[in-house]
Amino acid sequence: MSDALILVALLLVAATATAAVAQRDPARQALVLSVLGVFLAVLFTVLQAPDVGLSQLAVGAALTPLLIMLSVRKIRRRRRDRDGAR
Amino acid sequence: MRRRTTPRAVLLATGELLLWWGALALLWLVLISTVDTLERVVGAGVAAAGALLARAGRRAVTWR
Amino acid sequence: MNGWILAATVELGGGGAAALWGVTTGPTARRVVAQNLTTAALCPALLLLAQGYGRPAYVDLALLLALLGPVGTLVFARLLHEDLEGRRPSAWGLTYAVAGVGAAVVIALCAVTGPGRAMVKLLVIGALLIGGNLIASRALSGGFRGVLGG
Amino acid sequence: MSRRLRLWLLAVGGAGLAAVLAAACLELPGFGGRSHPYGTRAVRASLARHTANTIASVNFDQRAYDTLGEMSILFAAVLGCVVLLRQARDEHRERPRPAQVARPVRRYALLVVPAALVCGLYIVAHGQLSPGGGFQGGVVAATALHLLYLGADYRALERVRPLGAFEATDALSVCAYLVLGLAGVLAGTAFLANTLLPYGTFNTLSSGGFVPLLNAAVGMEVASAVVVLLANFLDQAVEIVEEEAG
Repeated sequence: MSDALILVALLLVAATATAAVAQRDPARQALVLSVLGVFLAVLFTVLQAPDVGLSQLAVGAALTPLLIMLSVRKIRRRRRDRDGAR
Repeated sequence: MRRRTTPRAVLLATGELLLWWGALALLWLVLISTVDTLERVVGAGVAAAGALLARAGRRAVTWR
Repeated sequence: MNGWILAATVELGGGGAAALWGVTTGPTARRVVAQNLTTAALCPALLLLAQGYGRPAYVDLALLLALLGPVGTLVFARLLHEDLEGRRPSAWGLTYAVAGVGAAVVIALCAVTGPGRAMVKLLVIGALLIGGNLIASRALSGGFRGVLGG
Repeated sequence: MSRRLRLWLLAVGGAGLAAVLAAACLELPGFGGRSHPYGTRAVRASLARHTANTIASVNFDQRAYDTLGEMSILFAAVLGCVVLLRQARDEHRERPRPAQVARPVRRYALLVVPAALVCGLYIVAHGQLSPGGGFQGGVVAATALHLLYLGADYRALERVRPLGAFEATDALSVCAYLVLGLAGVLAGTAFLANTLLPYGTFNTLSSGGFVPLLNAAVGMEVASAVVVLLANFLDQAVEIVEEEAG
């Protein structure tokens, strides 16, 4: 039974990680990445490593998306300002 | 921009802080597993920090 | 063999696969909604796992997800609101269905736990999860319309 | 360096890594066996020092020196970010515009900010008892603060965030970790040796000797480091703009 659970969690993580790499747009990548963070946390819990799961959850749920999206916003704004200046 | 502190304002501020402190101390008691004196002391301190942050946050948002 | 773990497996497999499908395909508006529902779908799975393994300490993971999952969605709602303009991404039927599953799981676990502080903790997690999700859905469907630049 | 040479270098390095990994794999114990030599010893050591969470005991007692390294990596990384993201000469600051956020979202943010702070501090304080610890709790507490940006605007966040104090706390908590380590040296044992304080009653907040104190130091360090890091990102994303036609 627990083998099936580990299998499901592993498959989800592998599929989501592949999908995150395959995305081209950084904003969409951040979306997939935040979902990947939650799946990873579940995988760590299933493997009886709740400490690592908590770290993953704390970093992956809100902090990483915020950092990525702030960088995306800065770049977009810069591009818009440049286009506006021309 | 300093507001004049009237007794009424002080009373309101104290009430808000106490309300938050009570709610957050209850939250702490819910989170922990075993209750002893040190837990209560630490919880009271943490709840006080949370209450101060709650009031600071509310004032920062509504004050324009 | 443990009924709780079986339920968690079903929840993880079903909810996870649906979330993965939603977040990797379609327009950005739909992906954001799928990201929001991932939290709501997987937090009950974490609660079920904690019960299935018989380790109350694992409940902290669900608590953290219930707290931070909606915050993550707010990040996207705020910083992507230009992309979402005029789209009003929402799936209220699905949102309420997932919230109902979460509520059912929390109630079932409360019934097993029995009255006490552990039960109140479960209820707090449930309230944070469902409230956070509804607010995050609200934020996605036009909660940040007055936000310009900042 | 030509492209060909770089590829060769990559191939040599990759082959070396593969050989080392393969050699290590051959020496591994069988998967899923019953013998866990390191695990048994770590659990025994953590129980001897009355630390309920073995992971905390490994992180802050048996391998506290490694944690010092990780902590300084975070410190150095945040320092690097502060230097890289500073306001350059051809940039100026604009006042962030106030934002009109829907009322339920704002109320949710105001309610959850203190609750998340309490949860974060709970995870820091109970690091030696239940899953969690300084890093996890510190990140949660720092994230809580930024709900004010998400639920209101950047000016609201700036009002409750004395950045200088957070920068000072960041440095001070790294020093606190070092001082706690040096206390062992002064007392005649070893650097970061957990022998000074009584180990306390098992499964209570004061158990584990130095572990809760080191946890608190790491928690403060991580929380203020994350706040400083996000402050620099937010400044760049919201306030700092380049001068036109430089």
